[in-house]
Amino acid sequence: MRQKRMLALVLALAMMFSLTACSGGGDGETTAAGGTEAAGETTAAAGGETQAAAEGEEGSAQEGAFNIGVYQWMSGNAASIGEEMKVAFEIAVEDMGGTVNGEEVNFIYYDTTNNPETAVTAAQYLIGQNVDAVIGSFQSSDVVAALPYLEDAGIVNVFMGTSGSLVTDDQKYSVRGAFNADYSIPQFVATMQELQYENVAVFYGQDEASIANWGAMEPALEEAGLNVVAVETGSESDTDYSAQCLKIVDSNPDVVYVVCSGAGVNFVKQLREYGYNGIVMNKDEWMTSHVDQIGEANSQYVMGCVAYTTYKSIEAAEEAGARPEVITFLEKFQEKTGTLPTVGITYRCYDSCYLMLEAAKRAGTNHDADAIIEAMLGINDISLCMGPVDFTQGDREPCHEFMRTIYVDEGSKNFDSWLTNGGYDAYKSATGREK
Amino acid sequence: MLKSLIIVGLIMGSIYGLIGLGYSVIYRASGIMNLAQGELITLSAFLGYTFFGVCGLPYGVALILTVVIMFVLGVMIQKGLVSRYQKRGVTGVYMLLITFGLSRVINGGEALIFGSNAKRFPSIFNVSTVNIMGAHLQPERIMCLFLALISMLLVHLFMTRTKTGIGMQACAMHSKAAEACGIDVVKSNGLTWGLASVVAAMCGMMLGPIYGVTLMLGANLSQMGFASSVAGGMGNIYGAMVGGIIIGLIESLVGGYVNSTWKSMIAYLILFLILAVRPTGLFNEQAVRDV
Amino acid sequence: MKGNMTVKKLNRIILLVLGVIAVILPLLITNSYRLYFFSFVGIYVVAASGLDILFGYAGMISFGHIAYYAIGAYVTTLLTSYAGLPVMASILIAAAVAAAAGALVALPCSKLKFQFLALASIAFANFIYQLICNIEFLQPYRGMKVEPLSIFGVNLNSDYRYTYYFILVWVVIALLAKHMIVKSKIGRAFMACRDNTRSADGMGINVRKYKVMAFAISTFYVGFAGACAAHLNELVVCNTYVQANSFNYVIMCIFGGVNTIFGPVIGAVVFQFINEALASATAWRDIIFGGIVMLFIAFLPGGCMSALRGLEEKLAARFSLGKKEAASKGGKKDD
Amino acid sequence: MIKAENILVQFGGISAVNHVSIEVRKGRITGLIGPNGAGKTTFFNCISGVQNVTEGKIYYEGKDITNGRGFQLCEAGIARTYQNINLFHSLSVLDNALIGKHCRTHYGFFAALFGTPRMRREEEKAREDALEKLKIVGLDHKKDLKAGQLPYGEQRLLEIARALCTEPKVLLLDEPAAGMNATEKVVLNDLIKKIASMGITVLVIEHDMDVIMNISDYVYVMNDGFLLAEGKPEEVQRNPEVITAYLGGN
Repeated sequence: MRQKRMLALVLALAMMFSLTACSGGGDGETTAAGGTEAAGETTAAAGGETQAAAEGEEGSAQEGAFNIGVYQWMSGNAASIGEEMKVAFEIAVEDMGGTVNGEEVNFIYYDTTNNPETAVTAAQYLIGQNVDAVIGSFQSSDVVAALPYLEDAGIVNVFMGTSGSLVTDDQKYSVRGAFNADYSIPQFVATMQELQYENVAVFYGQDEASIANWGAMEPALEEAGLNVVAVETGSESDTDYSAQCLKIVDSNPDVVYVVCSGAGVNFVKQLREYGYNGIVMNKDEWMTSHVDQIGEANSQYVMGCVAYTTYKSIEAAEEAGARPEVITFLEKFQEKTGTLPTVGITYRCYDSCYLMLEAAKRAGTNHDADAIIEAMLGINDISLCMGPVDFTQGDREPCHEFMRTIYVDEGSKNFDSWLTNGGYDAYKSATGREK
Repeated sequence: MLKSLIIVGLIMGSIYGLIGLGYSVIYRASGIMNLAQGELITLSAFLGYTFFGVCGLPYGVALILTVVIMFVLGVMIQKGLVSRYQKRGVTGVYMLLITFGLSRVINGGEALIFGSNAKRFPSIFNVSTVNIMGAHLQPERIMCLFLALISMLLVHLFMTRTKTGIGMQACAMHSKAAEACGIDVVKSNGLTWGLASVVAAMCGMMLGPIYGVTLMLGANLSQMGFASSVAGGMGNIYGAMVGGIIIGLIESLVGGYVNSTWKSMIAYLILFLILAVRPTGLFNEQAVRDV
Repeated sequence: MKGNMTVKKLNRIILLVLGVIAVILPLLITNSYRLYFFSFVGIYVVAASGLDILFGYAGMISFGHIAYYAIGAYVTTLLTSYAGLPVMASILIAAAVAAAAGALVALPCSKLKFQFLALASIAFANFIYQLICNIEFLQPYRGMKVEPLSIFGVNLNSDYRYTYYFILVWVVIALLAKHMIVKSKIGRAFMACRDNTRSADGMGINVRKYKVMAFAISTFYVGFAGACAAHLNELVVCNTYVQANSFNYVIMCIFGGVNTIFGPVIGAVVFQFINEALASATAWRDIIFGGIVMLFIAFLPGGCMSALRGLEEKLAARFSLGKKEAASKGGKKDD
Repeated sequence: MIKAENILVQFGGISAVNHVSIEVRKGRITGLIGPNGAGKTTFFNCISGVQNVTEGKIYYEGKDITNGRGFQLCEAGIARTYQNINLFHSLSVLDNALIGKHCRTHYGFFAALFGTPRMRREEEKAREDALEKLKIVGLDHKKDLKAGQLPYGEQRLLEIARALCTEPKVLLLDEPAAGMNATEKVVLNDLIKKIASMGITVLVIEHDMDVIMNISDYVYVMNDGFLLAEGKPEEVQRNPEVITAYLGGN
């Protein structure tokens, strides 16, 4: 009988060891971080070259450092966004002289893998790391999911979503580090009236930001007396939008307003193929990655109304009249990576990170959320990629200045200058449309 | 509007039919439902993109290269994986899971090699849109229709007229009996997977220019490919095309007249109802267990 | 005879080990994220055990169990937010609704060959996902707020230690119930239907009734898991319920070992750790999970459990404890 | 016990069983012989609810059970074995027998769930009875072995034991002696006699003459779907038609 008991003991120990080992150390505070560290490690590894000033582990908070947690989709289709984000953070930290209030800046990343439920886990993870501040996702559904947890935990956070519904007055520690997409609506409607359009067709994507934007756009169109001839919608997993395109082409609109993050690009391609060659007004910025995806011909006459857009080269940016801050950022980005940002979200990352560091510097402390948020809301005297930043206008929004762009032969041009020197007539003759 | 919806429905139907053809060929010739077929289509689209887009080879050469590579890959999968598993006695549900595992591995490999953002498969014809009977269409889509019909005809002739084709069907029905009649079962199973991969290559090379090459290209459309092969009667070559066209038409008409977001919901509902009510499909292929 | 004895003893050892770890875990870990993580592991254990009843015992494959996870989540959200039911009651009702949905699906589809049953389950899961996305009222993309997990008005989400113990209790109940069902004539009827439907029918088993019952029990477990997850996260968003996620349960069962009580438990624990560690490396995650499925089916069809059982027998043989009969290889391979 | 009146079974024009009427008398062993492909197994499947009948009626204890479902007939008391072995291979010998007890153990789902005393009693009773039936066929010492691991002869015996577990009134044996050597056949004969002595009516199908002839009380002979002859074993052996059609008219 003795061997049996001994055998049982051996087996039990083997089981205990295997479970605790593979559970990444389920016991004690320090090793617990080990398990999560693996998560941090791989995200950092996926992010290309070395990170911000603080070397050492990427995945866990450090004493004596300004720990900034970051939750964002940075894998799969957004892998390139993740890489460009980290370079933008690096540039922002260098612009602040490498340290804030004498402390190194340490980033802790958590990938939300395009799933709001994981964003909740990300918030839990970052709170568990007791980070000093958080920079949030460019996806509005992630922000909606994670914000309440960060607010309850009293962690100052800057989010990058552009959906109008994200900023509410009961928020205490959260602020937006990008432009509010709904602010572009009046400018779009004004352009439609300027060009005497009557019939508008709309395509909005099946995601939180697009639905919210269309919700704000619809009343604005009614007020302006523009009649909406077709409203279509589609989701990322559809791949084929023939039915939607046919209905829109059939309604013979003067202009098509597209508000849709991922799927919009493929939709515009198919819309062009189904015979609509008029102007397409796109809520998001028309980035170079989109042009790569659907080709020069299909990208013609796509109009945007944004704070910034991406350019093929620095010369093209200068020619299109981009802001000086954008040009300097592009130069630094090219110096670091040899390429230019392919997505506008990179600018948002730079702006949000710079704002966070600036607010901490003004508050004189990296670890007091109330002081930082108060300093943040007082900023009205600096200018970033998004233009002059002014939180003091009472709407908790940093960015109020938009510029209209239009993509014409090889680049995004400034819409106003394009209009003044006869671009619109050239468009009409090229496409044979009267509007 | 109705005219273009019907044309679009026919074209989408032919795409689903061709994808369904891939499933039917493997099912008819080896009794295995290959969940990795969708990924084979994405892989061919990526290959086509590298040959035609990156290396700038003419479309015809790129097509032939992709078809040959996919054929070799199909045979390798069968020899290296499927037959080795069958030797270990893996059958039924577990073989289905093997193909699922294979599809995950291929998808992961594609993400590593080709990166994750969408690629542009340059258009084959220089004109970007063509006017047919009042409907503006992308020429690649029309090419799709003809290529799908031709492939279906070729596969049907191969399966019913040629010696090896009939041999394949025999292997599916009863591999031991087929072996007894002198059919080299191992070679013919390899050919089956090769043929199905060639069909996948054709799909990949056609879908690339229309939708651009993304990681999810195969997965999204192959669900509908499943639907069409079952609607027509799993394993029946003609069935896949007829089923595909029916589903394509329903999808485009629903999208046109009811509500575009309900399009795929209703398509999946139809697939479920077909399986629930009449699993043998239109051409009455045996799909029900004997109980 | 010896063979049966080792299995019983092995299970008792594992029960002891897992029980001890599970109970003392919250005392060792104070990091609230890690407790939240282990609460989720418990939820996946319940879901995986549910699928194991259907796949391991009744021999029916389903790639659409995320649909019942979604039904559980949305039904409990509606019940608690709009009908004001207490959380515990609405979780059980939501699970019952998921079970009813499972039975409804099983009525026509349980007679199908496994390929077509798999296809029907995929189609049903996609249909449910699209349905959720098309109902504005459910705010599918924005996500709907859900009442926190609570019993008798005590909000458990305030400290994840409470949620951990709450879910641990339900995991124990679920595993116990599965054990009782499997050891009774119902479990034997499931296995009879799995191995040979014709002779099961000949032996007086109403094959269709038991297949539908297996589906209903399995979807009850998964619906229950979905409901608990909704209350734990206090948020239900549609892209969690994409059809592709139902493969996770299959991977857990294959990894841990089907046709066992503790297979899915081990499968769920290890799956969650791999999932977390590779959350951001999606390419590698696909390859590893695909690889697990392929390798385990080839070399270790019984999953970790059969490995443990094999280990136990090898040790026993080396200590010559009188285990004479041939080591019985577990799982599917020998029939 | 079982009366089948002019049963006709057609598979797309070909009639496997052509207007055959057979009666299985209570408490007696009835044999059904005929060359391969004579339609014996098809007829057998009609009685056991596996095969639907194109025409004709089947009565069991006076009740009409034509085209009844398999599991209902089993509950009514008709148990069967199969020509090619249909055991539950991945289950143990004891479990196979216990599955036979399925329709005789009476407790509901919730009884099983909560392990009520009634359920434990029923399970205990079923286990004892199963062991007893295994003892009859001499397999009780291998109760924990997997059914797939038993040698061929013992698998046949297990199938018979499993059928006995359903406490049948009629036991239908489909070529029980197939693939058995001489000594095993002797064991089989004694077993069948013992079963009949337990008051269970037996219908045996066999194409092996000596097994049928010395155990059955009454014999029917079938040849390509038709009933050729019936009567006592001795009469049938001397019947010229049977000899020419079956025994090769030596």
